[in-house]
Amino acid sequence: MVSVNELRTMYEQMVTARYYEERLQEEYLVGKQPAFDISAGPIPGELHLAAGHESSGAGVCIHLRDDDTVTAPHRPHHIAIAKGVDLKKMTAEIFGRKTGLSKGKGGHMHLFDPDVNFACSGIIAQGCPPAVGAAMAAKKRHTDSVAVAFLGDGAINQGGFFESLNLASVQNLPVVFVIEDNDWAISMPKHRVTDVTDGSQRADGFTMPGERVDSDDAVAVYEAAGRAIARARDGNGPTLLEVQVHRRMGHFMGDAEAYRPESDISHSKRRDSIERLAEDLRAHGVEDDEIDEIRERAHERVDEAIAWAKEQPEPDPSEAYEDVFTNPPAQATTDGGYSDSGSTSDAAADGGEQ
Amino acid sequence: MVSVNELRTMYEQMVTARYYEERLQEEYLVGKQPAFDISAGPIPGELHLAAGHESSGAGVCIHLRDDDTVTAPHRPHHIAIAKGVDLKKMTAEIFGRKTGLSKGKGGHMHLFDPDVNFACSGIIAQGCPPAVGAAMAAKKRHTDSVAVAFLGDGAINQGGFFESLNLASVQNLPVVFVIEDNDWAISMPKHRVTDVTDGSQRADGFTMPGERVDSDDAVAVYEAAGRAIARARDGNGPTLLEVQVHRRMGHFMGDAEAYRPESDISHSKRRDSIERLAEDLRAHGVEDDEIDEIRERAHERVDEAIAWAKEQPEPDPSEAYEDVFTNPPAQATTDGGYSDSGSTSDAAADGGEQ
Amino acid sequence: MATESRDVTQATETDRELTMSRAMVEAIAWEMRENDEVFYMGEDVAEYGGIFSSTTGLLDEFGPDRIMDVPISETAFLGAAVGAAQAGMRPIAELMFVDFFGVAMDQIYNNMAKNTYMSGGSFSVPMVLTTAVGGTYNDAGQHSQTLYGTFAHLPGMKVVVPSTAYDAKGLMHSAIRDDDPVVYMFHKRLMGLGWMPSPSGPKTPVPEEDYTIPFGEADIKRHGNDVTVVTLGLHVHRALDAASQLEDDGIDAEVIDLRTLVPLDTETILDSVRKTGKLLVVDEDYQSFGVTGEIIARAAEGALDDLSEVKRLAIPDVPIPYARPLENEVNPSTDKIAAAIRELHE
Amino acid sequence: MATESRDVTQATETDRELTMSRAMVEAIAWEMRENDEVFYMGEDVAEYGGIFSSTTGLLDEFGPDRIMDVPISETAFLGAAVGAAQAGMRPIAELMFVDFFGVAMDQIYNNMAKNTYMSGGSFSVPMVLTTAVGGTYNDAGQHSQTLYGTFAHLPGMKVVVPSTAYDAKGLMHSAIRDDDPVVYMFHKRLMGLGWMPSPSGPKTPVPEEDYTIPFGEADIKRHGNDVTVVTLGLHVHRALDAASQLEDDGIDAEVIDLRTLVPLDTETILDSVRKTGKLLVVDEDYQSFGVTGEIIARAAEGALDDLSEVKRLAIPDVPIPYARPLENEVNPSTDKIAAAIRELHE
Ligand SMILES: Cc1ncc(C[n+]2csc(CCOP(=O)(O)OP(=O)(O)O)c2C)c(N)n1
Ligand SMILES: Cc1ncc(C[n+]2csc(CCOP(=O)(O)OP(=O)(O)O)c2C)c(N)n1
Ligand SMILES: [Mg+2]
Ligand SMILES: [Mg+2]
Repeated sequence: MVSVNELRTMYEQMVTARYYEERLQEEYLVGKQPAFDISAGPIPGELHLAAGHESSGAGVCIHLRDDDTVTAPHRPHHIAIAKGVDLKKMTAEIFGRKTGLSKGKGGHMHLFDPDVNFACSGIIAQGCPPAVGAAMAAKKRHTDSVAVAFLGDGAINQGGFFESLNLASVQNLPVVFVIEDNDWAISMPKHRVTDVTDGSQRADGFTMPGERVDSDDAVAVYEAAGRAIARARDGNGPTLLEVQVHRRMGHFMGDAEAYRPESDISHSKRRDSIERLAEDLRAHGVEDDEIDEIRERAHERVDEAIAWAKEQPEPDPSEAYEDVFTNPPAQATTDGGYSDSGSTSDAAADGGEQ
Repeated sequence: MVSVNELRTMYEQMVTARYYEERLQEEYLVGKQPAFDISAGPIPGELHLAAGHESSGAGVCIHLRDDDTVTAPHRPHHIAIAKGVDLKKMTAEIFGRKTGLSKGKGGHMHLFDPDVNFACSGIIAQGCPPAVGAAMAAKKRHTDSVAVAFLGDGAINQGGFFESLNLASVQNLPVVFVIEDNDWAISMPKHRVTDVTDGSQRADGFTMPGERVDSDDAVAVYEAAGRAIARARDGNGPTLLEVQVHRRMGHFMGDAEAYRPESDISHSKRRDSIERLAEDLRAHGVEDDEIDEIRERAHERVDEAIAWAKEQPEPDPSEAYEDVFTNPPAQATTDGGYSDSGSTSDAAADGGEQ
Repeated sequence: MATESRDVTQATETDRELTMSRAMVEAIAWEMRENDEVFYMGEDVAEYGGIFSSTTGLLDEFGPDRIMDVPISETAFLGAAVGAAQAGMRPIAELMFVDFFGVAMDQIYNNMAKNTYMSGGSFSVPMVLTTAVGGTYNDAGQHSQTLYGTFAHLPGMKVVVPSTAYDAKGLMHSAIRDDDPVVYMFHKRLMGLGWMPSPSGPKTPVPEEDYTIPFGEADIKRHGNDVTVVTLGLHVHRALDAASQLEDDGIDAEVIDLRTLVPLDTETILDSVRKTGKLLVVDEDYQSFGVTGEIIARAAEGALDDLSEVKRLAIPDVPIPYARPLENEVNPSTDKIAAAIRELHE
Repeated sequence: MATESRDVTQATETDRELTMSRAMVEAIAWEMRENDEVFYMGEDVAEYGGIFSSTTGLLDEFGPDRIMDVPISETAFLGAAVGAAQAGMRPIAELMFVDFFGVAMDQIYNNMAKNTYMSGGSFSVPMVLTTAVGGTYNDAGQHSQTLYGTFAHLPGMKVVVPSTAYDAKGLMHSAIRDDDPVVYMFHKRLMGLGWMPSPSGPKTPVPEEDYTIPFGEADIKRHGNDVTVVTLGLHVHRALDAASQLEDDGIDAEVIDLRTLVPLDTETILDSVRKTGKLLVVDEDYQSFGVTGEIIARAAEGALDDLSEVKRLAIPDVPIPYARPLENEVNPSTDKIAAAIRELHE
């Protein structure tokens, strides 16, 4: 049974994630208006926001410890926040700063925090095998750590996902696969590309339980995830868990969603898990004042992180040559063709029409 | 219901395949005894024989026309024979001759016969996607051709297999996937690497029927395959069919099978589908004489093909530079570093100890 | 064997200017009208029209059977393209970003590229693999590569890299009509996307009618006598800009656009190097064991005595970093090209 | 920065000769005894002992948890190695034939090779990817490649190619102890398998104790003054044989064994080329856009004035054919190497 404290924690993580992304959205659009230029502004590149996915990250990660591993896909913020990734360093990374998690080398699809064993990959389903590997390590070391791989509904058609299910199952590894089903893979509706209606049915082709739960009810997510993670931690093997979530926004920033029926967009934006969880809190006797306070604290933390990140220095161009190896060869692999700094932005020069 | 003529055909194909491989085995060992050297003799390289798999090839392919496509894995002879691949040219290919199916470029894992739409790949499960593509072509062209992809039990853990199931299923394509389950993937017993006991269970994770049948009963294979292929031909989509076969020999020639329990080896060599099918023929009123005659005709055809192949010329070294492209660039891509012929075998020189 | 030298603006009898994306799509549409066996499949190529506008408008004309969205199963659908091509169709299959090749490389190089040879020519694989390449917009290490060298190294694929709308259209016609597998790598920054502004170079006049550009013919995009610059894709434009900058200083650089990596037009490179004696190779792929090394090696094999100096600029053997100052550092800039030409000229 | 020049037979204080396979296995066993975090996984590595004897006998000593057979799911198990390595273990994962890389390349190059950089160094990926390479036994186009250039081109992996038992052991110790991903490519023909006879070169004296060979140090396997031959793997032995043949004619070739492609020891190559002026690069990978181009380019960049002629021998941009006369034609033979050295010397 979920405790009121756990409800508070989930609520806090969910409002943190929602507000965090609202703020990122604002920052992302700086320098990209009126004409949208993906390479302009303080946050360039792709940005995938997860509004409507929050209870999946919170309801799963609340069961996890720092020594448990999580791998996330290209839409990672709500999961990272719920896993306890350092918010300031993560934000600095998204802003491409020197003090970011990856010193500005990774950006928003490549958040890595060894303190809480969190990693991302921008390649569909390719977080599954490393999660299986973390679970393998836990088993070999006889710890009770577990691993969780998050993926989208579009990812359940990718080879690496299936291979991971079998490997985890045949070796009875402590890993949970969490499908966030938002019904879309960019512009492709699920029914066009996926033969099953529920991704959890994929488990039927393996000796592994599959379960599906609705994200609107964060407590239901909490409970289903709790069962799956306990199963893994107790040495009883993997589970395929699916959370029906909602994509409240375009696939990435700048996606006009011309392909998407209006009704589907508005359906995704109806009353959602955050409001419902507030009600659950109230039902558990938590006062409105306290709920507001949680929310305000979350907002403050986000604003602080963003303010901090924006003050951070950019990496020096010379840092581009560092970190290819943990143990760099004594002798340079290459003279690098050039290694002087004195860089000039050519993105600006290329974008002559902007 | 199977007709007596169909039984005759299957029997003929099965004894052809069995005898063909017995003869190949003899030829393969020429120059490899007493010391086994994989690069010596008239048939160098790997050789994977399919004794114990025959009814799978025959029971499936009897339902196919020349315009239907078959892709086979590394253990292809019984399937190629059942599909009607030119036996002489196939044999010449295995002997590395100029008049072989691929002019000596492919060898036994790379048999290609456009006349009957047959192709192989030595990479596990990688015949599945091209079979799906052939089915896609048939559907787009509104023909009633079908495609069949054969694979081993070890291949049902490979990403490309799963992806193919979903693609075929969601697009309702006329394709049948046939798993030849011989319980082993080289030295790895199925239970160590595969979570399900029956590969046909993989279908449960998709919206596709799965069926399993025992190869000992060629008629049962015939019937199950008939249903699956009719289903595909009628536009009702893909099927996953599994045939329990037996690996009567090592994985490849030269495999001492030290890893394999004696009981399992002897089990695989017990009375098998060929003998049983002979009984079926007798039960259908076919006389022993005629059965012997079919067998002798098959043996003659094999002996002829092998004799023919051995008389064929080897390719000229200069042919190595041909066939990279159907439409070769006017200008050579490279000066080739060297392009003179005058080749000398270094395999012999390397093998100083042989 | 370069095509007749020409200014891009004189190349055609039309004033109609197209973006590279429109030019590509025009060629595809033309071929699809001519030949029922041509179809296009990929992720988000139907309603979306391709993430980088590689199929804009095609769904409306050709319908979902011929402009086909497919699951995120690159092994399955690229392998299906191989199967359909072996059955005689002429599929075009899109790998959304070249950076994703690793999930499907087996189908690409063990089946698509090799089946013609492995079948002794009894099967052909007439398909086009289209894919978006390149960085400059801070999309980091899994979405910003060109991987030119990776594809050019493995035999059996023709590899095409257009740099202008004119070339893009002619090369696309050639690619679809070719009986062999063609990897058609289009640089995102050159497509003329509303949301990723192109430099001015790639938008060129494009004839309405169909035309082909033969593979294996480099194009001298700028004639010069002092230094040979060999490059491709986006960096054709950066090299041309650098060359213009240097004009005032009396440095006259020749800029060769390879256009196809396989086949490679060695002759045009050698002719130029024999004239200038100085070679700069500029590439947006990783430096070592790739395009720059090959071009320099061919020059050394074919014109060593004429060669007085060689240099190269490429991604210096690091994954592509995200932050703007880092990516700008590793992706050869116009200024760095100009500086390198200047150094060679001294 | 070559290691001190030495005859292979003088390198060690022992007379014990081992095959390359035994030497590799000895290093693995030693590291596994020292460090519980080291484990080995792959197909047929347990009871079978590795198709090419890469793990012979290890199951008996270490049991199935540490010498682990895995499903034919290269994406899953190579990616699992990445995950286990990021968790601090030191997995060794075997890709049975390098030719299969295409089914798992995404895990290899987008995760294994890049995660250190993409995490700004906060994660390390201390794993070894072992894989069998090479032809000469007529196994055709999907089982006979080396793909040296393909791996060396993509940044983030160290790439090791031993040619002798002595080197194989020292390089394996270094690989397992290294905090970065190492691709360890062993040539089947050099392993000393009963069923695929090796030439005599790779079997060398090997010390009982552990020792490391640093990455990035080429080994001059034969000193000479007339022509520099740069090569690796099997072709070290072919080049040495060719050099011996030429001795009688008074041609004195220097044979450099690269031993590691990443990092690459440019200095040793340049020193040699400055001395001889003549460079032959011999490689069992595809010729264009690969190893031979890179070596020639580095020589041209660093020693152009000393270079009087360059040549290369490699697989001439065709898939590896099956039939003996065809494979022999494309895989550089001792005779062709000798002829090329002779031509350079003229
Ligand atoms: C192997 C691979 N193919 C394609 C892509 C491009 N891509 C990025 S996100 C995406 C859609 C993913 O959909 P889904 O898994 O449902 O996640 P969602 O975006 O809906 O959260 C695609 C196709 C990729 N990153 N990797
Ligand atoms: C992707 C890939 N991985 C590994 C191999 C090596 N290999 C060849 S056959 C084989 C075993 C296949 O077992 P199975 O699919 O059951 O077929 P069988 O040999 O039993 O007929 C393996 C691992 C390969 N060819 N391709
Ligand atoms: Mg989705
Ligand atoms: Mg099997």
